[in-house]
Amino acid sequence: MIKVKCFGVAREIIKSDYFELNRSDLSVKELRSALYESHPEFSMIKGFMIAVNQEYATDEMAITANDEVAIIPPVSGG
Amino acid sequence: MIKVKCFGVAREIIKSDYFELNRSDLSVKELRSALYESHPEFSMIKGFMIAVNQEYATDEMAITANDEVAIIPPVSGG
Amino acid sequence: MEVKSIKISDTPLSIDDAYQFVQDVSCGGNCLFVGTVRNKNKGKTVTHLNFETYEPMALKEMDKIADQCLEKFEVKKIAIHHRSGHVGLKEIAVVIAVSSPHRADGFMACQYAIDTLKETVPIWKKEHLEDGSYWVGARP
Amino acid sequence: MEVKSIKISDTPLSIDDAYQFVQDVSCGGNCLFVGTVRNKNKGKTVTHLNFETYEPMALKEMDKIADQCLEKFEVKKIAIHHRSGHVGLKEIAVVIAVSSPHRADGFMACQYAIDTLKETVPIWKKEHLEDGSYWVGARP
Repeated sequence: MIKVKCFGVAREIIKSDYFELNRSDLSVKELRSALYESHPEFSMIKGFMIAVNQEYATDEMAITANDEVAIIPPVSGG
Repeated sequence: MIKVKCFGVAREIIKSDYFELNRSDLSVKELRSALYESHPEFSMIKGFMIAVNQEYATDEMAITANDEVAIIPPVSGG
Repeated sequence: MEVKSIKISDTPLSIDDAYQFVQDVSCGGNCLFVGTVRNKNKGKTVTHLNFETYEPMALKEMDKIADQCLEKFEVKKIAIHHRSGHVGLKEIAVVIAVSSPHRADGFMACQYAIDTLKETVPIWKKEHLEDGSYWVGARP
Repeated sequence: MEVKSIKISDTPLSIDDAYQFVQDVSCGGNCLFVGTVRNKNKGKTVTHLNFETYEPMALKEMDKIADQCLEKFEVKKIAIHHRSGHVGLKEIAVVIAVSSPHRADGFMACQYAIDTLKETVPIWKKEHLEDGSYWVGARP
Protein backbone atom coordinates (compact mmCIF):
# COMPACT_ATOMS: atom_id res chain seq x y z
CA MET A 1 0.00 0.00 0.00
CA ILE A 2 1.38 3.40 -0.98
CA LYS A 3 -0.08 6.46 0.74
CA VAL A 4 0.14 9.75 -1.18
CA LYS A 5 -0.27 13.10 0.61
CA CYS A 6 -2.48 15.65 -1.16
CA PHE A 7 -2.30 19.44 -0.87
CA GLY A 8 -4.14 22.46 -2.26
CA VAL A 9 -6.09 21.84 -5.42
CA ALA A 10 -4.95 18.17 -5.39
CA ARG A 11 -6.54 17.70 -1.98
CA GLU A 12 -9.78 19.11 -3.37
CA ILE A 13 -9.63 16.84 -6.43
CA ILE A 14 -8.90 13.74 -4.31
CA LYS A 15 -11.39 14.98 -1.67
CA SER A 16 -9.02 13.79 1.06
CA ASP A 17 -5.66 14.64 2.65
CA TYR A 18 -4.25 11.44 1.17
CA PHE A 19 -4.75 8.90 -1.61
CA GLU A 20 -4.09 5.20 -1.13
CA LEU A 21 -2.79 3.03 -3.92
CA ASN A 22 -2.89 -0.72 -3.59
CA ARG A 23 0.65 -1.29 -4.91
CA SER A 24 3.89 -2.12 -3.17
CA ASP A 25 6.18 -0.38 -5.64
CA LEU A 26 5.90 1.64 -8.82
CA SER A 27 7.66 4.49 -10.64
CA VAL A 28 6.76 8.15 -10.30
CA LYS A 29 5.57 8.01 -13.91
CA GLU A 30 3.24 5.11 -13.11
CA LEU A 31 1.88 7.00 -10.10
CA ARG A 32 1.10 9.99 -12.33
CA SER A 33 -0.75 7.76 -14.80
CA ALA A 34 -2.70 6.10 -11.98
CA LEU A 35 -3.75 9.52 -10.66
CA TYR A 36 -4.86 10.84 -14.06
CA GLU A 37 -6.85 7.63 -14.55
CA SER A 38 -8.59 7.57 -11.17
CA HIS A 39 -9.19 11.37 -11.14
CA PRO A 40 -9.51 12.85 -14.65
CA GLU A 41 -9.87 16.33 -13.05
CA PHE A 42 -6.05 16.37 -12.79
CA SER A 43 -5.95 17.11 -16.53
CA MET A 44 -7.74 20.41 -15.79
CA ILE A 45 -4.92 21.82 -13.64
CA LYS A 46 -1.53 23.07 -14.83
CA GLY A 47 0.15 19.78 -13.91
CA PHE A 48 1.78 18.60 -10.73
CA MET A 49 5.08 17.36 -9.37
CA ILE A 50 5.57 14.31 -7.18
CA ALA A 51 7.73 14.57 -4.06
CA VAL A 52 9.35 11.44 -2.62
CA ASN A 53 10.70 11.73 0.92
CA GLN A 54 10.22 15.50 0.78
CA GLU A 55 12.29 15.98 -2.39
CA TYR A 56 11.05 16.66 -5.92
CA ALA A 57 11.20 13.38 -7.86
CA THR A 58 11.86 12.60 -11.52
CA ASP A 59 9.54 10.35 -13.54
CA GLU A 60 12.02 7.46 -13.47
CA MET A 61 12.32 7.34 -9.69
CA ALA A 62 11.02 4.23 -7.93
CA ILE A 63 8.53 4.48 -5.06
CA THR A 64 8.19 1.82 -2.37
CA ALA A 65 5.74 1.42 0.49
CA ASN A 66 8.01 3.04 3.08
CA ASP A 67 8.47 6.26 1.12
CA GLU A 68 6.74 9.50 2.03
CA VAL A 69 5.01 10.49 -1.22
CA ALA A 70 3.14 13.72 -2.02
CA ILE A 71 1.35 15.35 -4.94
CA ILE A 72 2.68 18.91 -5.40
CA PRO A 73 0.31 20.99 -7.53
CA PRO A 74 1.65 24.35 -8.85
CA VAL A 75 3.03 26.19 -5.81
CA SER A 76 1.93 29.74 -5.01
CA GLY A 77 3.68 30.88 -1.84
CA GLY A 78 5.10 34.33 -1.24
CA MET B 1 29.61 90.55 0.51
CA ILE B 2 28.97 86.90 -0.40
CA LYS B 3 28.65 84.38 2.43
CA VAL B 4 29.51 80.76 1.60
CA LYS B 5 28.35 77.88 3.84
CA CYS B 6 30.95 75.20 4.58
CA PHE B 7 30.31 71.54 5.45
CA GLY B 8 32.35 68.46 6.30
CA VAL B 9 35.96 68.57 5.20
CA ALA B 10 35.39 72.06 3.70
CA ARG B 11 34.33 73.36 7.11
CA GLU B 12 37.54 71.96 8.57
CA ILE B 13 39.67 73.53 5.81
CA ILE B 14 37.97 76.92 6.20
CA LYS B 15 37.95 76.47 10.00
CA SER B 16 34.48 78.00 10.14
CA ASP B 17 30.86 77.24 9.22
CA TYR B 18 31.05 79.92 6.55
CA PHE B 19 33.47 81.85 4.37
CA GLU B 20 32.97 85.52 3.50
CA LEU B 21 34.04 86.94 0.18
CA ASN B 22 34.21 90.69 -0.29
CA ARG B 23 32.51 90.68 -3.71
CA SER B 24 29.00 91.62 -4.78
CA ASP B 25 28.81 89.23 -7.72
CA LEU B 26 30.97 86.58 -9.40
CA SER B 27 30.64 83.31 -11.26
CA VAL B 28 30.80 79.88 -9.67
CA LYS B 29 34.10 79.37 -11.48
CA GLU B 30 35.52 82.54 -9.97
CA LEU B 31 34.37 81.43 -6.52
CA ARG B 32 36.20 78.10 -6.97
CA SER B 33 39.39 79.93 -7.97
CA ALA B 34 39.10 82.28 -5.01
CA LEU B 35 38.71 79.30 -2.65
CA TYR B 36 41.70 77.42 -4.08
CA GLU B 37 43.76 80.61 -3.76
CA SER B 38 42.80 81.49 -0.20
CA HIS B 39 42.92 77.85 1.01
CA PRO B 40 45.37 75.71 -0.98
CA GLU B 41 44.29 72.67 1.10
CA PHE B 42 41.29 72.38 -1.25
CA SER B 43 43.62 70.89 -3.83
CA MET B 44 44.21 67.97 -1.43
CA ILE B 45 40.58 66.81 -1.48
CA LYS B 46 38.76 65.08 -4.33
CA GLY B 47 37.17 68.34 -5.48
CA PHE B 48 33.92 70.00 -4.51
CA MET B 49 30.67 71.24 -5.98
CA ILE B 50 29.09 74.62 -5.37
CA ALA B 51 25.39 74.85 -4.52
CA VAL B 52 23.48 78.06 -5.21
CA ASN B 53 20.10 78.41 -3.52
CA GLN B 54 20.24 74.73 -2.52
CA GLU B 55 20.78 73.44 -6.06
CA TYR B 56 23.99 72.16 -7.62
CA ALA B 57 25.44 74.95 -9.77
CA THR B 58 27.45 74.89 -13.01
CA ASP B 59 30.69 76.86 -13.39
CA GLU B 60 29.05 79.50 -15.58
CA MET B 61 26.32 80.35 -13.09
CA ALA B 62 26.39 83.88 -11.61
CA ILE B 63 26.28 84.42 -7.85
CA THR B 64 24.97 87.59 -6.26
CA ALA B 65 24.91 88.79 -2.68
CA ASN B 66 21.38 87.54 -1.97
CA ASP B 67 22.08 83.95 -3.01
CA GLU B 68 22.49 81.11 -0.54
CA VAL B 69 25.85 79.63 -1.50
CA ALA B 70 27.51 76.46 -0.16
CA ILE B 71 30.66 74.40 -0.73
CA ILE B 72 29.68 70.74 -1.23
CA PRO B 73 32.69 68.45 -0.74
CA PRO B 74 32.29 64.79 -1.88
CA VAL B 75 29.09 63.52 -0.24
CA SER B 76 29.09 60.30 1.79
CA GLY B 77 25.59 59.73 3.15
CA GLY B 78 23.86 56.38 3.35
CA MET C 1 27.01 31.25 14.68
CA GLU C 2 23.62 30.59 13.12
CA VAL C 3 23.40 32.31 9.72
CA LYS C 4 19.96 31.07 8.59
CA SER C 5 16.55 31.62 10.16
CA ILE C 6 13.85 29.54 8.45
CA LYS C 7 10.29 29.61 9.78
CA ILE C 8 6.68 28.85 8.91
CA SER C 9 4.30 30.45 11.37
CA ASP C 10 0.52 30.40 11.82
CA THR C 11 0.68 33.68 13.75
CA PRO C 12 1.60 37.18 12.42
CA LEU C 13 5.16 37.64 11.20
CA SER C 14 7.43 40.38 12.53
CA ILE C 15 9.72 42.37 10.23
CA ASP C 16 11.79 43.27 13.28
CA ASP C 17 12.39 39.59 14.17
CA ALA C 18 13.84 38.94 10.70
CA TYR C 19 15.86 42.18 10.78
CA GLN C 20 17.27 41.53 14.26
CA PHE C 21 18.30 38.03 13.20
CA VAL C 22 20.27 39.13 10.14
CA GLN C 23 21.70 42.43 11.39
CA ASP C 24 25.41 42.06 12.01
CA VAL C 25 28.03 44.56 13.12
CA SER C 26 30.25 43.47 10.19
CA CYS C 27 27.58 44.35 7.59
CA GLY C 28 26.48 47.79 6.48
CA GLY C 29 23.64 46.69 4.22
CA ASN C 30 20.37 44.96 5.05
CA CYS C 31 17.83 44.28 2.33
CA LEU C 32 14.31 43.14 3.16
CA PHE C 33 11.34 42.01 1.11
CA VAL C 34 7.93 42.01 2.79
CA GLY C 35 5.06 40.42 0.87
CA THR C 36 1.61 41.55 1.99
CA VAL C 37 -1.96 40.68 1.06
CA ARG C 38 -3.53 43.09 -1.40
CA ASN C 39 -7.20 43.82 -1.88
CA LYS C 40 -7.32 43.33 -5.65
CA ASN C 41 -6.03 40.67 -8.01
CA LYS C 42 -6.83 40.83 -11.71
CA GLY C 43 -9.70 43.20 -11.00
CA LYS C 44 -11.35 40.98 -8.38
CA THR C 45 -11.84 42.05 -4.76
CA VAL C 46 -9.86 39.88 -2.34
CA THR C 47 -11.10 39.43 1.23
CA HIS C 48 -8.26 37.29 2.63
CA LEU C 49 -5.85 34.45 1.80
CA ASN C 50 -5.34 31.00 3.19
CA PHE C 51 -1.92 29.36 2.96
CA GLU C 52 -1.66 25.57 2.99
CA THR C 53 1.86 24.18 3.46
CA TYR C 54 3.60 20.83 3.18
CA GLU C 55 5.53 22.02 6.18
CA PRO C 56 8.55 19.69 6.50
CA MET C 57 9.29 19.82 2.77
CA ALA C 58 8.60 23.59 2.60
CA LEU C 59 11.11 24.17 5.41
CA LYS C 60 13.68 22.05 3.56
CA GLU C 61 13.16 23.98 0.32
CA MET C 62 13.39 27.32 2.18
CA ASP C 63 16.60 26.10 3.77
CA LYS C 64 18.01 25.20 0.32
CA ILE C 65 17.22 28.71 -0.93
CA ALA C 66 19.06 30.18 2.05
CA ASP C 67 22.07 27.95 1.33
CA GLN C 68 22.04 29.00 -2.34
CA CYS C 69 21.97 32.68 -1.34
CA LEU C 70 24.92 32.20 1.01
CA GLU C 71 26.81 30.40 -1.76
CA LYS C 72 25.95 32.57 -4.78
CA PHE C 73 26.18 35.99 -3.14
CA GLU C 74 28.36 37.66 -0.56
CA VAL C 75 25.78 37.47 2.19
CA LYS C 76 26.31 37.14 5.95
CA LYS C 77 22.91 36.03 7.27
CA ILE C 78 19.49 35.35 5.82
CA ALA C 79 15.98 34.98 7.26
CA ILE C 80 13.06 33.47 5.32
CA HIS C 81 9.78 33.53 7.25
CA HIS C 82 6.44 32.50 5.75
CA ARG C 83 2.90 32.52 7.09
CA SER C 84 0.47 29.61 7.08
CA GLY C 85 -3.29 29.66 7.61
CA HIS C 86 -5.67 32.63 7.37
CA VAL C 87 -3.95 35.90 6.42
CA GLY C 88 -6.02 39.10 6.23
CA LEU C 89 -5.66 42.13 3.97
CA LYS C 90 -2.43 44.10 4.52
CA GLU C 91 -1.06 41.31 6.72
CA ILE C 92 2.39 39.92 6.01
CA ALA C 93 2.59 36.68 4.00
CA VAL C 94 6.37 36.48 3.77
CA VAL C 95 9.47 38.29 5.08
CA ILE C 96 12.92 37.84 3.61
CA ALA C 97 15.89 39.64 5.16
CA VAL C 98 19.53 39.54 4.11
CA SER C 99 22.62 41.22 5.54
CA SER C 100 25.69 41.76 3.40
CA PRO C 101 28.89 43.79 3.49
CA HIS C 102 28.03 45.26 0.06
CA ARG C 103 24.49 46.27 -0.77
CA ALA C 104 24.43 45.03 -4.39
CA ASP C 105 24.78 41.43 -3.17
CA GLY C 106 22.05 41.98 -0.59
CA PHE C 107 19.56 43.16 -3.22
CA MET C 108 20.44 40.27 -5.55
CA ALA C 109 20.17 37.66 -2.80
CA CYS C 110 16.87 39.02 -1.49
CA GLN C 111 15.35 39.05 -4.98
CA TYR C 112 16.74 35.59 -5.77
CA ALA C 113 15.23 34.24 -2.54
CA ILE C 114 11.70 35.53 -3.15
CA ASP C 115 11.78 34.59 -6.86
CA THR C 116 12.92 31.04 -6.06
CA LEU C 117 10.54 30.66 -3.11
CA LYS C 118 7.61 31.36 -5.43
CA GLU C 119 8.82 28.61 -7.78
CA THR C 120 9.95 25.79 -5.51
CA VAL C 121 8.53 25.94 -1.98
CA PRO C 122 5.44 23.71 -1.49
CA ILE C 123 3.08 26.35 -0.16
CA TRP C 124 -0.33 27.00 -1.74
CA LYS C 125 -2.30 30.19 -1.64
CA LYS C 126 -6.07 30.12 -1.76
CA GLU C 127 -7.40 33.53 -2.62
CA HIS C 128 -10.79 34.29 -1.10
CA LEU C 129 -12.89 36.74 -3.10
CA GLU C 130 -16.23 38.33 -2.34
CA ASP C 131 -17.86 35.70 -4.54
CA GLY C 132 -15.82 32.52 -4.11
CA SER C 133 -12.28 31.28 -3.76
CA TYR C 134 -9.60 29.59 -5.84
CA TRP C 135 -6.11 28.11 -5.65
CA VAL C 136 -3.76 30.69 -7.18
CA GLY C 137 -1.86 29.48 -10.25
CA ALA C 138 -3.40 26.01 -10.26
CA ARG C 139 -5.42 26.22 -13.46
CA PRO C 140 -4.32 27.27 -16.96
CA MET D 1 -2.73 60.93 -0.44
CA GLU D 2 0.87 61.52 0.56
CA VAL D 3 3.14 59.13 -1.37
CA LYS D 4 6.54 60.38 -0.15
CA SER D 5 8.00 60.44 3.36
CA ILE D 6 11.31 62.32 3.49
CA LYS D 7 13.05 62.83 6.83
CA ILE D 8 16.38 63.68 8.44
CA SER D 9 16.39 62.83 12.12
CA ASP D 10 18.91 63.28 14.95
CA THR D 11 17.24 60.46 16.90
CA PRO D 12 17.16 56.70 16.08
CA LEU D 13 15.28 55.71 12.91
CA SER D 14 12.49 53.12 12.95
CA ILE D 15 12.16 50.53 10.19
CA ASP D 16 8.52 50.12 11.17
CA ASP D 17 7.78 53.85 10.66
CA ALA D 18 9.06 53.64 7.08
CA TYR D 19 7.24 50.34 6.46
CA GLN D 20 3.93 51.59 7.89
CA PHE D 21 4.16 54.68 5.72
CA VAL D 22 4.65 52.81 2.44
CA GLN D 23 2.49 49.75 3.07
CA ASP D 24 -0.65 49.94 0.97
CA VAL D 25 -3.53 47.52 0.53
CA SER D 26 -3.16 47.81 -3.26
CA CYS D 27 0.48 46.63 -3.16
CA GLY D 28 1.76 43.13 -2.50
CA GLY D 29 5.46 43.95 -2.48
CA ASN D 30 7.49 46.06 -0.07
CA CYS D 31 11.23 46.37 -0.48
CA LEU D 32 13.39 47.94 2.23
CA PHE D 33 17.03 48.86 2.48
CA VAL D 34 18.46 49.48 5.95
CA GLY D 35 22.00 50.86 6.15
CA THR D 36 23.72 50.27 9.48
CA VAL D 37 27.06 51.21 11.01
CA ARG D 38 29.66 48.49 10.82
CA ASN D 39 32.66 47.97 13.05
CA LYS D 40 35.30 47.69 10.32
CA ASN D 41 36.13 49.68 7.21
CA LYS D 42 39.17 48.82 5.12
CA GLY D 43 40.63 46.88 8.04
CA LYS D 44 40.30 49.74 10.54
CA THR D 45 38.16 49.47 13.68
CA VAL D 46 35.27 51.93 13.65
CA THR D 47 33.85 53.21 16.95
CA HIS D 48 30.98 55.36 15.61
CA LEU D 49 29.97 57.76 12.83
CA ASN D 50 28.96 61.36 12.78
CA PHE D 51 26.69 62.65 10.00
CA GLU D 52 26.77 66.31 9.07
CA THR D 53 23.96 67.50 6.77
CA TYR D 54 23.12 70.56 4.71
CA GLU D 55 19.61 69.86 5.83
CA PRO D 56 17.34 71.98 3.57
CA MET D 57 19.26 71.00 0.43
CA ALA D 58 19.57 67.36 1.54
CA LEU D 59 15.79 67.16 2.02
CA LYS D 60 15.29 68.65 -1.47
CA GLU D 61 17.67 66.12 -3.04
CA MET D 62 16.00 63.24 -1.17
CA ASP D 63 12.64 64.51 -2.42
CA LYS D 64 13.96 64.56 -6.01
CA ILE D 65 15.10 60.93 -5.66
CA ALA D 66 11.64 59.97 -4.43
CA ASP D 67 10.07 61.75 -7.41
CA GLN D 68 12.44 59.96 -9.79
CA CYS D 69 11.53 56.58 -8.28
CA LEU D 70 7.81 57.30 -8.65
CA GLU D 71 8.38 58.34 -12.26
CA LYS D 72 10.86 55.67 -13.40
CA PHE D 73 9.33 52.65 -11.66
CA GLU D 74 5.85 51.39 -10.93
CA VAL D 75 5.95 52.34 -7.28
CA LYS D 76 3.09 53.40 -5.02
CA LYS D 77 4.83 55.02 -2.03
CA ILE D 78 8.39 55.66 -0.92
CA ALA D 79 10.07 56.62 2.35
CA ILE D 80 13.64 57.91 2.59
CA HIS D 81 14.81 58.53 6.17
CA HIS D 82 18.38 59.49 7.09
CA ARG D 83 20.11 60.03 10.41
CA SER D 84 22.15 63.06 11.40
CA GLY D 85 24.60 63.44 14.29
CA HIS D 86 26.28 60.68 16.33
CA VAL D 87 25.38 57.15 15.18
CA GLY D 88 26.77 54.16 17.09
CA LEU D 89 27.77 50.70 15.85
CA LYS D 90 24.84 48.63 14.51
CA GLU D 91 22.59 51.70 14.62
CA ILE D 92 20.59 52.63 11.52
CA ALA D 93 22.06 55.35 9.26
CA VAL D 94 19.41 55.20 6.54
CA VAL D 95 16.10 53.46 5.81
CA ILE D 96 14.54 53.32 2.37
CA ALA D 97 11.16 51.64 1.89
CA VAL D 98 9.17 51.23 -1.30
CA SER D 99 5.79 49.64 -1.98
CA SER D 100 4.89 48.43 -5.44
CA PRO D 101 2.28 46.21 -7.09
CA HIS D 102 5.09 44.14 -8.68
CA ARG D 103 8.19 43.26 -6.71
CA ALA D 104 10.74 43.71 -9.53
CA ASP D 105 9.96 47.45 -9.64
CA GLY D 106 10.22 47.66 -5.85
CA PHE D 107 13.73 46.18 -5.84
CA MET D 108 14.86 48.42 -8.70
CA ALA D 109 13.42 51.57 -7.08
CA CYS D 110 14.92 50.78 -3.68
CA GLN D 111 18.36 50.16 -5.16
CA TYR D 112 18.12 53.25 -7.37
CA ALA D 113 17.20 55.35 -4.34
CA ILE D 114 20.13 54.26 -2.15
CA ASP D 115 22.63 54.39 -5.06
CA THR D 116 21.51 57.93 -5.98
CA LEU D 117 21.36 59.12 -2.36
CA LYS D 118 25.01 58.18 -1.94
CA GLU D 119 25.91 60.28 -5.00
CA THR D 120 23.80 63.41 -4.72
CA VAL D 121 22.49 64.12 -1.20
CA PRO D 122 24.62 66.64 0.73
CA ILE D 123 25.30 64.53 3.81
CA TRP D 124 28.81 63.86 5.07
CA LYS D 125 29.96 60.92 7.13
CA LYS D 126 32.85 61.28 9.53
CA GLU D 127 34.14 57.87 10.50
CA HIS D 128 35.58 57.71 14.00
CA LEU D 129 38.26 55.07 14.48
CA GLU D 130 40.11 53.94 17.57
CA ASP D 131 42.99 56.18 16.54
CA GLY D 132 41.46 59.19 14.82
CA SER D 133 38.68 60.20 12.46
CA TYR D 134 38.23 61.22 8.84
CA TRP D 135 35.63 62.40 6.34
CA VAL D 136 34.70 59.39 4.21
CA GLY D 137 35.43 59.79 0.49
CA ALA D 138 36.86 63.30 0.79
CA ARG D 139 40.47 62.60 -0.11
CA PRO D 140 41.92 60.77 -3.13
